Amino acid sequence: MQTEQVVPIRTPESSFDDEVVTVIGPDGKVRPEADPKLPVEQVLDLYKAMVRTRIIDTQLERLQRQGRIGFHIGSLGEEACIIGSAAAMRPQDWIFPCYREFGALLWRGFPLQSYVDNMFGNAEDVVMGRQMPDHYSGKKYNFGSVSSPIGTQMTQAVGFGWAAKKKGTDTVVSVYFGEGATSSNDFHTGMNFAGVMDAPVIFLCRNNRWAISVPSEKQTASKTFADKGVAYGVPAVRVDGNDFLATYAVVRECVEKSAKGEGPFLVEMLTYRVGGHSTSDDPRAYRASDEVDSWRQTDPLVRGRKHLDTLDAWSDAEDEAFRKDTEAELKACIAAAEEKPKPALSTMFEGVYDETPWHLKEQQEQCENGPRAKEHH
Amino acid sequence: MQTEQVVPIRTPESSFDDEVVTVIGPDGKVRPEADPKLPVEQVLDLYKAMVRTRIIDTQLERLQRQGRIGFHIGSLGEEACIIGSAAAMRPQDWIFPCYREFGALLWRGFPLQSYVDNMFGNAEDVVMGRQMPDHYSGKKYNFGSVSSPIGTQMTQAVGFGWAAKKKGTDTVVSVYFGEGATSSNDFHTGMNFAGVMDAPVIFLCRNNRWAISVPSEKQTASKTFADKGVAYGVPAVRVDGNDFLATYAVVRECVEKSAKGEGPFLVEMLTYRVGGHSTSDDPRAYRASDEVDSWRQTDPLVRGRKHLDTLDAWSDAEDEAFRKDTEAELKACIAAAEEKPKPALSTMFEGVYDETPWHLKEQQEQCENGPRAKEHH
Amino acid sequence: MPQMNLVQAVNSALRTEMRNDEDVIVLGEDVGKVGGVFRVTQGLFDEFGDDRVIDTPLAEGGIIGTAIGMALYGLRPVPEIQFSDFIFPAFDQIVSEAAKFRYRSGGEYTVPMVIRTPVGGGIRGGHYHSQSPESLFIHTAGLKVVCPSNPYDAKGLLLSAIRDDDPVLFFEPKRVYRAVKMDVPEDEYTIPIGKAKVVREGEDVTVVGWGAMLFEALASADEVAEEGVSAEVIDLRTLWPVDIDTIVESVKKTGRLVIVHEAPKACGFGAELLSLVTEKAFVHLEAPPVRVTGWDTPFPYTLEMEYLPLQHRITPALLETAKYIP
Amino acid sequence: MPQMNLVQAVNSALRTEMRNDEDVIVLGEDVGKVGGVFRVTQGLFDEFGDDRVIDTPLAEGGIIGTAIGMALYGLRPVPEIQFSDFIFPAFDQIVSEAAKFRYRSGGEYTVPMVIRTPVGGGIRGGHYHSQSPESLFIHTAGLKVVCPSNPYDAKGLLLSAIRDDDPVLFFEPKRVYRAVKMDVPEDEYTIPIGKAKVVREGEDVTVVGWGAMLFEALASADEVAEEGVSAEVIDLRTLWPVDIDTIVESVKKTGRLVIVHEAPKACGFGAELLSLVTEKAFVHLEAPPVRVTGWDTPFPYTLEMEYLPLQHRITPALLETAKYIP
Ligand SMILES: Cc1ncc(C[n+]2csc(CCOP(=O)(O)OP(=O)(O)O)c2C)c(N)n1
Ligand SMILES: Cc1ncc(C[n+]2csc(CCOP(=O)(O)OP(=O)(O)O)c2C)c(N)n1
Ligand SMILES: [Mg+2]
Ligand SMILES: [Mg+2]
Repeated sequence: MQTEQVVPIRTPESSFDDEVVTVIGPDGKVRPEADPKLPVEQVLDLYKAMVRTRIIDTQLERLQRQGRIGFHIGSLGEEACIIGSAAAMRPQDWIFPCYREFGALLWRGFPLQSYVDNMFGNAEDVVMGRQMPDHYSGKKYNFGSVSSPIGTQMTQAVGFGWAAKKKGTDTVVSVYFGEGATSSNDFHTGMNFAGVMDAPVIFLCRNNRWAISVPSEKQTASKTFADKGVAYGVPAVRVDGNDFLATYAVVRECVEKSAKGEGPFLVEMLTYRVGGHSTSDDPRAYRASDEVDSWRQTDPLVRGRKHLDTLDAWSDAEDEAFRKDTEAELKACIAAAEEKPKPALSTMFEGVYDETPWHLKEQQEQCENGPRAKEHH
Repeated sequence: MQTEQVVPIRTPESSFDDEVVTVIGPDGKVRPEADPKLPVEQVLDLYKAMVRTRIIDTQLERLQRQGRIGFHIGSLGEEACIIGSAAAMRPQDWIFPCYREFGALLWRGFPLQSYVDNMFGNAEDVVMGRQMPDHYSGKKYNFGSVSSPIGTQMTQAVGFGWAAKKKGTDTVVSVYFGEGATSSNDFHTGMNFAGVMDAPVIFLCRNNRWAISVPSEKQTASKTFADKGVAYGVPAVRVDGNDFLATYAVVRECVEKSAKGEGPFLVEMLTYRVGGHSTSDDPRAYRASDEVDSWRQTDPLVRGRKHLDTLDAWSDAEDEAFRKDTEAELKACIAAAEEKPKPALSTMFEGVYDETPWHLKEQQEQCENGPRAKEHH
Repeated sequence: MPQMNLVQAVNSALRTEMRNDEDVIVLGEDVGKVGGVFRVTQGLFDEFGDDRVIDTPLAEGGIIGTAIGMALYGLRPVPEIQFSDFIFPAFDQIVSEAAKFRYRSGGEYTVPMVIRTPVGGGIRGGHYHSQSPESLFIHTAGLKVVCPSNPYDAKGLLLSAIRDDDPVLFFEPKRVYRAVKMDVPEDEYTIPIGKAKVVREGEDVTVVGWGAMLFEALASADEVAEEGVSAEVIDLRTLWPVDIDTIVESVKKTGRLVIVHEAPKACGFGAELLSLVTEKAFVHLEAPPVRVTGWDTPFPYTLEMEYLPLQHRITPALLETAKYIP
Repeated sequence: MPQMNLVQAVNSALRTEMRNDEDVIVLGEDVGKVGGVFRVTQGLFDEFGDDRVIDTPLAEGGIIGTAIGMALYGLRPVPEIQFSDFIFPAFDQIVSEAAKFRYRSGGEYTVPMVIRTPVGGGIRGGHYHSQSPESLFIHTAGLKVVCPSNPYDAKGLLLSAIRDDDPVLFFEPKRVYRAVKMDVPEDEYTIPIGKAKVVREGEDVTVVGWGAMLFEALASADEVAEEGVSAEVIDLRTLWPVDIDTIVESVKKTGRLVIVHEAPKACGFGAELLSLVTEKAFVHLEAPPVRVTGWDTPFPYTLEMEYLPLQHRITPALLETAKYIP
């Protein structure tokens, strides 16, 4: 038996590994080819949204350390890809979140007070304190519902987008997930169904290099995450996720194409999770501080600020004032949220079904007529 | 807002769509470049195994129509890719089956009588009549266990192959599945884990164009099934699955590479399901007969026979005699299997766990001391 | 009135509601051109087209996940899982997502979706074409679970299920699919979710069953009648939320209870029924309630008739329970 | 003897058995360098290397599927599912494959595998970091289910589980992880699977619990003792196959039964326990057995202490049951 003959087994080649869309250069100047050429006020709005996100993250982390809220999962270092992609969606479009995109939620107009109420799980929390902090729902803002199980939002976004298209709208749906989530069942079925059903869905992969303690190299042997589009016939693109204009431009182009029926798309947004996975995590146990330091150099806010300088659109004093105002606004929201009562006992039993069935009524009665629990200990 | 700029969104290109390894030409002659150059006796063995598989399929389908067995799932038209790939595995290698590869099981030396006993689910069935026909298990033959849920064998094969490698062996594992199964969760996780774990596993995709009534074009929007390797960094190749020498050559090369630590591989074997999905299915309800007819032209047995003619290795008389002998052998096995009793009642309760726990002993007692059921009605 | 079997009745319900409401979408493996492996969706593809009757790729998680997305948008998807044994790849989407969406979103999002799937044994299906996983879904808050035993109920319950604003698991007893024919109106009618039916009145012992086992329970009731035992037979129809009043009322009368189901005994729905009745009617119980169920083994092939809780096992349970002297 | 908490005891069991048997492999999300999100596998990566302590991609089905493959080969994998709420993407591999492998292959293949996973609430985890899905696995023939309440039992049971030739679900009560310290031998010892423990003897009422709720049951037993009620407390330790003899024996003595678990009531394991006791000790029951459980809702966040069946709910149940007059 001999097998010296040549059989064309292909070690797959990447179509993507050296092409990453960038707009803002290190000097803050734009590469005109890919520049979305947004009006200055809009650039400023995007920048301010990133700053606001950063401020909120910083404060909530502090609150958690003080034991005033139970949990927070933030977006330190990932603000550009979140705000840039959210801003690229048109008002009629929908956003299906992962758990790290409160910046997108607020961009959509969700009131800061409501968001903070969610962090406290109080009586005015839109989800009635039923879920952990950062597990909000924003239907009025064309924004989905956060759940913890990784990936599930992807197939849902596909069904939603397909439905919108069948109803004759030009609605596009974007769906966020981390690079770790590409290993999930729902990435596979979501991408595959999207490809087969021609769904107007933009898969937004935040490749922040880490899935809790697992680095992206251990997540998959594919050359890039964008390459995964090939398996589903879904066009893909890689973008500098720390560049809000590049992210905006790329996602906007996908939106316009999807709206014309040319979707779905997969966008790999290259960024970095500068903080811990969440307030429950201490990343010093598994990654080198110089890696983090080198990523701090690429801070999307610093880059954004440099760009504003090239536009002469924003002064240090304005920046200072904006930060102060935002902090004050947030402080007021926190103070208000902290004052609000817990959700009523009845909210635990209602809303499991449209109409509460007998067994839950019975249990509610038992609970309400029984003794109260001690507080958390 | 303008977005006329060019963003390099890639519509994925296929690395595979016009390259399919073939060895035996329409005239039966081999293309020497890819020819595995097997000794004539071995070529003959492969051919005979294909013929035997065909004969068994034909007979079992008849038995099922007569109501003598409950079910059969055959490989009509797919014999070349099943036998060619099975033969390419070395004795120390393992095969994890889907449900259509009894030909591979028999190639491995599993006794025909045992296989037929499995078809009857009788007392001598290796799985004790606990599963449907064609759900056998062949551990002594380095052969896995058939279950119905699509795809599950793939991740299992990866764990098994990884374990074998860690134990210092050069064992390679091949795992069969249909092109429909590429949509399953386990294809995704199996391929991804194989890529990350460098497992010596050969993923054998029988692309027979149909998943029950769903044609392969509706299964995925990827250009080919081989292209899916890209998503996992797994090298891939497409082969003419109706050409037993081509399949042998390709899989053999993968085996040799995998044994050296260069696996995993994905092999797309292009073939066609000439029969119904199983004896429960009538494909005339969903596909055109001329499609089937045109595939009959590519019958792997006819092609194999033509190749033997070029070798002058096999006469019509020999062919006839071999078919007669096989039919007689099978007939005897069927007669014997039909005579055998059902599995004992106790086999229903034993073997759920290593040691039967109290509740099953109690249930066994209840059952054995209670009245017997009527037969199937 | 036309005679229909259960396959035809379900088909008729789907067709009726698809004509009424263009938001009703059928999707699943092989549901399109070929009309499903049991032919339940036959003809729908031709009438409603491939936009409303969708052959999906082979991925149950994808079927349910996209159906949830459709429901979130406002459609009323009716996904089919080819066999309920193959529902497990979709388990996460069902229990983590569909079941919890309304609650977790503070009522913003709802998932009006009916998961249709054949259930149960007796068709030579072995391990993976015979199981009855209802108790897993009953344990999951937020889901409703329905299992009709006959064509008439099937149509009326399916119409209710599709119009229901919560996710419903709709289990179709495949052994009954073509075994029973009865009058079923062409027109629409509904049977309320959550209401059981006393299908035979009796005095001495209550039998609770559903799906294919209902017929076995009825046959046993006939059989024990010859021995002077009068059995009251209840067809649950809706498993969850269960119609506890009908059961408790009956047990208060008979003092005795036998529960029949195909699923394995341990943590099967029988345990819940037995417990509820014990909690609510303890003083009325004159005999220990009994469960006649599938054994706690995987579902076997050759011996499936010995596995199932058929008449030959129900009858002695009825007799013993009815004659039990406390 | 060193004092260990439950995290340390499980870690000690893993370390012990990995030193004994090089076929023991730990795999899961974040189990490697960082030692798991609860730090249960801390230090194993450094001692045994990345061949035996494997950080996997984020796919529970892949973790369990590859672990099954390893077990088929002859290894003894101990996969970790980060939270038992995230076990559902692996549900198909567990219930369709691991549970049925021995049976369906006529005993040719076995799956000696221990799925370790934190379970339960009380740590502000809300819907998806608090659930107790044990009954789903008890319903699945072929699986064993273990849930220790304390560090000593955890180590002994985990060593038994790893040496067991069947797949075991090993639920670790995360509320107990660091809450309790006790003497735990450095050396190896085993506690047999299938044996419950009477942790407090009593005469008037039997309380069955496990995991974190065991401590609540004990606290209630103390509380009711002040009112003159003597409660016998049983720590199940192994949920399935359950040690029914110990429970029945106790109920024969007390005539009264209270079952406590965190999971929702409907089709929870409490229903099975209640049913088994009713079947086996009906004539000894002097009061209706009672279940004190999580409510039939998704697990809430802010109100979780009102959701859980804590001391404040167990105590009244014990008093009522003990004082019930038939
Ligand atoms: C099904 C499931 N498994 C595990 C987890 C626990 N978990 C939460 S986030 C996370 C890592 C996610 O990484 P990635 O997808 O890259 O997103 P990132 O956190 O980096 O934004 C894990 C393992 C989960 N939430 N769901
Ligand atoms: C999880 C699961 N879903 C559905 C089925 C029903 N089913 C059995 S075979 C099959 C089609 C498989 O097609 P393919 O993978 O192409 O293999 P082929 O039958 O063509 O060899 C389906 C849908 C199943 N067995 N398992
Ligand atoms: Mg990440
Ligand atoms: Mg196929």
